[in-house]
Amino acid sequence: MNTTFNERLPKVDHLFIPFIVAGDPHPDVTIELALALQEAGASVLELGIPYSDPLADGPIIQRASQRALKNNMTLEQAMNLVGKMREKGLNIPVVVFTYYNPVLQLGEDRFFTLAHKNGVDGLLVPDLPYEESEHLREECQQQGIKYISLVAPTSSKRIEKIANNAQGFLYCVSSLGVTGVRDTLNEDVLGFLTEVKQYSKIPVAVGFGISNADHVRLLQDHCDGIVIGSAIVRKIEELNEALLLPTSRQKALVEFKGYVETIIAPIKPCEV
Amino acid sequence: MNTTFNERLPKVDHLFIPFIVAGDPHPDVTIELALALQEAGASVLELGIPYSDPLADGPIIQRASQRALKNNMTLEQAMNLVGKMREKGLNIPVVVFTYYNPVLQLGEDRFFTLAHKNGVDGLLVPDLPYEESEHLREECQQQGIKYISLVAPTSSKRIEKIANNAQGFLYCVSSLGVTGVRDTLNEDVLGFLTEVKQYSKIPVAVGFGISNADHVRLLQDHCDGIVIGSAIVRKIEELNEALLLPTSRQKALVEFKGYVETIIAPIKPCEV
Amino acid sequence: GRFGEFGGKFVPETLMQPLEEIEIALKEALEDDAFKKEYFDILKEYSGRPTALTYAENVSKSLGGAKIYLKREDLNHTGAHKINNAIGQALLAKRMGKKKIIAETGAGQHGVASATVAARFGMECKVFMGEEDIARQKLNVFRMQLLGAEVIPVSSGNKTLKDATNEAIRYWVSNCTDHFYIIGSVVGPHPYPKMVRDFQRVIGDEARSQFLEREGKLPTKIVACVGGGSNSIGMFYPFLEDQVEMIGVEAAGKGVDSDLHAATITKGTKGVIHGSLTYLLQDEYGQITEPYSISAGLDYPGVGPEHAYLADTGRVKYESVTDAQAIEALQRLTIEEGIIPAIESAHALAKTFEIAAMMKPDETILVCLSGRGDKDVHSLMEVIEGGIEYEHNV
Amino acid sequence: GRFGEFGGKFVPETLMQPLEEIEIALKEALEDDAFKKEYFDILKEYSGRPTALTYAENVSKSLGGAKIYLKREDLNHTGAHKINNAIGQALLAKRMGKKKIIAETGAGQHGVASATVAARFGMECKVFMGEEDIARQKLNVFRMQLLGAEVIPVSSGNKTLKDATNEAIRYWVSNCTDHFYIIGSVVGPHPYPKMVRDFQRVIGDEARSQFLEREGKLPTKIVACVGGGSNSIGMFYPFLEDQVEMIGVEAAGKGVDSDLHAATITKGTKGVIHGSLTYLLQDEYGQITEPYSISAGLDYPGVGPEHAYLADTGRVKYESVTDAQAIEALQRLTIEEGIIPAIESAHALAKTFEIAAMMKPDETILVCLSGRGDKDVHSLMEVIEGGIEYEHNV
Repeated sequence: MNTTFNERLPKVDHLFIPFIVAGDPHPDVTIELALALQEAGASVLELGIPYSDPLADGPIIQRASQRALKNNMTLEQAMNLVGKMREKGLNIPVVVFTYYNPVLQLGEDRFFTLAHKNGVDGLLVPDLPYEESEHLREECQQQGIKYISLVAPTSSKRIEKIANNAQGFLYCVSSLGVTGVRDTLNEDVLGFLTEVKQYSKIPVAVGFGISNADHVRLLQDHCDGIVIGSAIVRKIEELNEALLLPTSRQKALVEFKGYVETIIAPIKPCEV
Repeated sequence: MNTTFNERLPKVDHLFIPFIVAGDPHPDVTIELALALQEAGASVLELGIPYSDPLADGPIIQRASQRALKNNMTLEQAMNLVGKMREKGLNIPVVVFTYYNPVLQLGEDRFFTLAHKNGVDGLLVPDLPYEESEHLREECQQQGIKYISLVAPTSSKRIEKIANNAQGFLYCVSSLGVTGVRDTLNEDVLGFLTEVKQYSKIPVAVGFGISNADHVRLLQDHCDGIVIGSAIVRKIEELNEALLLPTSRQKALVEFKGYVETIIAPIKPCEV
Repeated sequence: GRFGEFGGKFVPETLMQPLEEIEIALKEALEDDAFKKEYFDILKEYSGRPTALTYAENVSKSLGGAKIYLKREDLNHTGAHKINNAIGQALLAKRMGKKKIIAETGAGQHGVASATVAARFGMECKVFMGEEDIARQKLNVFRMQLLGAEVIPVSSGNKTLKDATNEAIRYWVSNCTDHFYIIGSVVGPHPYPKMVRDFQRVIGDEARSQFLEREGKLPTKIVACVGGGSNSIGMFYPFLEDQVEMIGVEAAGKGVDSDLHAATITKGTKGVIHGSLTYLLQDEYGQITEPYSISAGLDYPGVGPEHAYLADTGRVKYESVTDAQAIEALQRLTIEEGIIPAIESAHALAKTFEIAAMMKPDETILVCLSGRGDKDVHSLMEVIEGGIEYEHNV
Repeated sequence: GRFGEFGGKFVPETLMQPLEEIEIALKEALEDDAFKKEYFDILKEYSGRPTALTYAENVSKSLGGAKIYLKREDLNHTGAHKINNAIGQALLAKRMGKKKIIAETGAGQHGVASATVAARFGMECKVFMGEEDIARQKLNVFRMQLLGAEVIPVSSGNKTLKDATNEAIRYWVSNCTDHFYIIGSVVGPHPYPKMVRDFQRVIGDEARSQFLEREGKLPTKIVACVGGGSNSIGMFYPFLEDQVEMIGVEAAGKGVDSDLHAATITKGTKGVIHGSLTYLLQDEYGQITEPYSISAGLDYPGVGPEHAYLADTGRVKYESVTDAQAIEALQRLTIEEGIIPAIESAHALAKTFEIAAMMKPDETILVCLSGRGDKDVHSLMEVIEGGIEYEHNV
C-alpha cells in the first residue's frame, strides 16, 4: 500500500512542490506547464481544481480559477488531464488540490477510479480539516492515495494529532491568511516549523506566500519542502497570451521554467 | 353711532358688494378700480388686505394677494388708500377685509385711528369667528365701525346668536369651501338664506362663488345683497398688464366696468 | 380652549361647528374606557409600545457628566412619535363616523403615519404636501402612495409645510361634513393642541414610570425638540407638576441672528397662525415669514400655543440649536451609541450633550428621541461631503 | 456540530482553533446568568424587545380564513431581526476580548446591525459587501459609514452576498486572532448555525408566550421566509416539540422552473457552502451557481444546515414564492394593515395569505414579519411602474 506516491517521489534534500491550476490558461497548456515544472526540478505537482468559491485562496488563484472555469474545467477532466501528463512523461507524484464540494458531487468511488486510471497520487482538500476528513482519509489510505493534511499557525494543540495521521507530506501553512504572494514572511514561521517537525514522521513542506528565492533561503533549513503556488500562477497569468498562442508557447515555457528555477535556486535539487 | 356706514349706504333693493385686493395690481390702480366699481353700481366696497396665509381664500385671491404683497401693501397703507379713494370721489361704504394677524400687529387703537382718518366704515375678519371676536366687535361698535359677521352652511344653531349681534350686513357664505369662482351654485343655499333671513334684522348678503349673472338671478329673490369677489379679481388678473400701463389703463377700466355690469345686470341698482 | 392667552379658534365660521363636534367627541372618548382600551391596545399591539428607555452609556461617560437616558420614539411603527397621535385621531374619526381623512405633511413623517392609520382603519386618506417637499422626499411620497393615500401637491406660497397646512385647512373647509382633519402637531385651532397633547402624553407617562423604575427617582432635566412641539409636549406634560427642569429646543438653522432659522419662541412674536394665537415668525405687518431649518420637521414658523404659555410662565425654558450643532450631535449619537436619530431629535441631543457635560454624574437627563434618522441619511450624504470627518472620541 | 448529516466545519485548518474557542466561549456564556441578563437587558432597553404581536385583522377578514398574527421584528432597532443576533455575537466577542468585528452583508441589513452593535460596544467594524450591492444600496452603505464602520467593496465573483461572505471569511482567516466574525444568518461552520439560532430563538420564545396569552392556544401553522434562514429558525425552534405545522418559504424569483430563483431546499442538492454541509444551488460538478431573487436578503445559494435537516425529517415544509407573488403580498399588507413589510418577509406573507384563505376562521397562522420594507421602497418604485395598480379590496 501507499507505494505509488513514495515510488514516484524524487529522493532530494528539499522537496519543491509547485502549484498550478488545471485548465489555466488552457488544458493543453497545463500539460506543458507540468512538464516544464518537472524539468525545473519539481518533486511533487500540486494540481489545483478550479472552484467557484475558493475560500482559502487569494486573488491570484481566484483569477486563475475563473480562467479555468471558463475553459469548462472540472474535477473529472482535471484528473484525466493527469493521465495525459503521465503519457507525455510526467513521473513525479501528482496531488490534486480541490475544495471538498467537487469531490462530494463527483463521488468518492468515481474519484478513486479516476485517480487510479490517471496516476493521481494524492489529494489535498483545503476546506476539509482533520475532524471532517476522517472518512476520506481512511478511504484514501485504503486506495493508496496520499491524503495531504495541513497544519496552521493557529493549530497549536491540534498539531500533534494532525501530524500523527498525516500522509505523503505535512503541509505547513506559513502564516494566517489565504494563498497569495507576500513581500515578506513573518519569521514566526521558523519556530512553528520547528514545532511541527518534532511531531512529524514524514516530510514537512511549507507553503502560502512563498514568492521568491529569499523566502526559500530563509525557510530551507527549517523544512523538508517548499510549496510555491501564487508566485507561479501569477507568472502564468503574465504569460497568458504567449502561452495560448502556439507560435510563442515554447518561448513562454522557457521563460516560465527560468522564472521557477530562479525562485528555487537555493534548493536546486540533486539526487541523493 | 354707526351712522357713517348707513349714511353712505345707497338705498337700493339689492346691495352689490364687490371685493378687490388693495394693491392689486398696483395701489394707484386699486383707486381707479374702486371708482369704476362705484360707477358700475357698487353699494359697498370690500377692500381685501393681502396676507401671506389667506386660509379662507382660493387660488384667485391668493394670487392677487401675492401680487399686492410684492407691491409692499400693508394694512396701514391699504387704509390710507381708502383715504385717497375718498379724495377721488368714492362715496359708498368701505369695508376692510383682513385676516386677524395684520390687525393684531397693527394694534386696535391704530386701526381705529386710521379708519376714522380715511373713512373706513367696516371691518370683516374671516378668521375671527363669533367667539373670538367679542372684544373687537364691541370696540368697533364703540368706534362706529361696522363689524361684519359671517354665517356658514355649517353654522346651524349658531346662526341665531351671530345674527343677533351682526352689524352692517350679515355675510352668508354660500357653500362649504373657500373663496373662488364656481361653475354652479348648490341650490341648498336658498333654504339656508331663508333661514338666515328669519333671524337677521339687517341686510343679508351672500357671497363665495358667485361668478356670473345666472348666479345673481338665482339668488336675487332670496337675499338683500350679493358679494362678488373672485370673479372680479380674476378679471383684474386678466387685465393686469393693461391696467398697469398708463396708455391702456382707461380702456381696461372700461372693459372692467362692463364686465362687472354684465354680472350684476339682474340687480342693476336704481335708487328707491 | 386657551393656554393662558394662547390658543383659541381663529378659523373661518364654516369650521366652528365641526371643531365643536370634535371637541365634544374627544371629551366623550377620553371618558370612555372602551375607547381608551382600544387606543392603548393598538399602541401596544400595532405600534409596539411601550417604547424603550435606553441609557446612553457611552455618550454619558465620554461627556463625563449627567447620565443621559433616551426615550426611544424612533422604535415606534413608522419610525417616530407621530403615530401615537395619528392612531388616536383616527380612532376618534372612526368614532365620529368619518371615513375620509386629511393630513398635512412636511418631510412626510406625519403623512406616512396618517396614511398608515388610514390603511389600518380602512379610511380614505389625502395628504397635502408642498411641491418642494415632494421633490425632496420622494421615498416618503411613495410610502404614502403604497399605503393607499393620495398625495396632493401644494404649489401655493413657498410650497412647504406652512403652505401644505393652509391647503389642508382650505380643503377641510370645503369638505368638513365627511372629512376628519388629522393635524400632526400641537398646533391648529382648539381642540387640536389639547387633543394632540392628549394622544402624545403617552410618551411622558411611559418615560416617567420607566425612569422611576430604572433610577428610583425623577430625571434632573428633560429635553425635547420643538417644531410644532408635539413630541415635547407629550414628554413634558406628565412632568409639569414635578420638580424637574425642562428645556425645549428650537431650530436655530444658520443662527438665530441670521434670517435663516425656525426659533419661533426664541425670536418670534405673538400672532395668529393656523387658527391659534401663539408665537410665530412674522414681519412687523403681520405677514408670516418663511422659517428655515435643515430639519423639515422643525421648519415651521409657529409653535404649539401650550409651548407659548409654558415659555411665558417660565415653566419650560426654550433654547435653540443650529444645523451644524444638530448634525454633530447626530453623528455623535450614531457613532457612540449605534443609534441614528432623526435630525429633529438631534437638536434635542445637541442641547442635552452641552448641558450634560456641565452636570454631575449623579444627575440625569431624559431626552426624547422623537424619531429615527433613516429618512435623513440621504440629506446627510449631501451635507457631509467627503465622508465622515467627525472623530470617534469614545 | 451537526444537524443530522448537515452542518459541520468545512473550513481551512487555520480557522479550526478560532471556531473551537468560539464554541467554548458560547457554551460558557449561555450558562452564565450575567451574560444572559446583559443580552436580554440590551434586547429590551436598546432594541425595544419584546416586539409586538399584531393581529392582522383586515387581511384575515378579507381572506375569510384563518386569523393571521404578525410577529413584528420590523419594530426592532435598525428595522429587522438581524439585531438580535448581532447583539448576541457582539457580547460574545466582548467576552472573548475581541475588539474588532467583521461582517458580510447583501442588502445591508446585517451590515447595519453589525455596525450598530460595533458602535454600541466601542468596537472596530469592517463590513464586506459586493460592489453590485454597494451600488444598489447606497443609503445602507452610508448608514454603516455614519455608524463608524468601514465598508469594504468586494469585486470577486458576481460581487454580491456569496462573494462578500467568501471575502469576509478570507479576511477572517488572515486576522482570526484578534477579529470576531459576526455571521448574519444560521449558516457558516459550526458553531455559527447553532449560535445564530440561539440568539434568534427569542423571536419564537416571545411569540409563543404572546400567542398563548392572546389566543389561549398555540397557532395552527407558523410561516417564515428562508434565505439563510435565521428569522425562520428563530421563530420555528421554540415550537419544534409542539403540534404546530411549520412552513419555510424560499424565494422562487422568476419561478423555480426557470434559472432565476433562490429556492435552495426546493431545487438544490446537498453540498458544502461557506463551511457547512447543506442544500445549495450548484451545477453537476459542484460549482456553486448564482441565485436570483428580487429580495437581496433571500438571494443566497445555500441555506442554514438545520433547515436542511428539518426539511429531510419532514418536521418543516419548505415551499417557495415568486417575486411577483411577494410584491403583491407586500402591497396587500401595506394597503390593508398599514404595515410595509420587507420584501423578504413578503415571501412569508404571500404563502400565509394563500393558505389562510383555505383555513377555518377558528384556525390561526403566526407569521414572522422579519423586517420593515422602507429599505425596499426605492426598488419598488422601479418595479411598480406607473403607481400602484393593486386594488384595495377590504
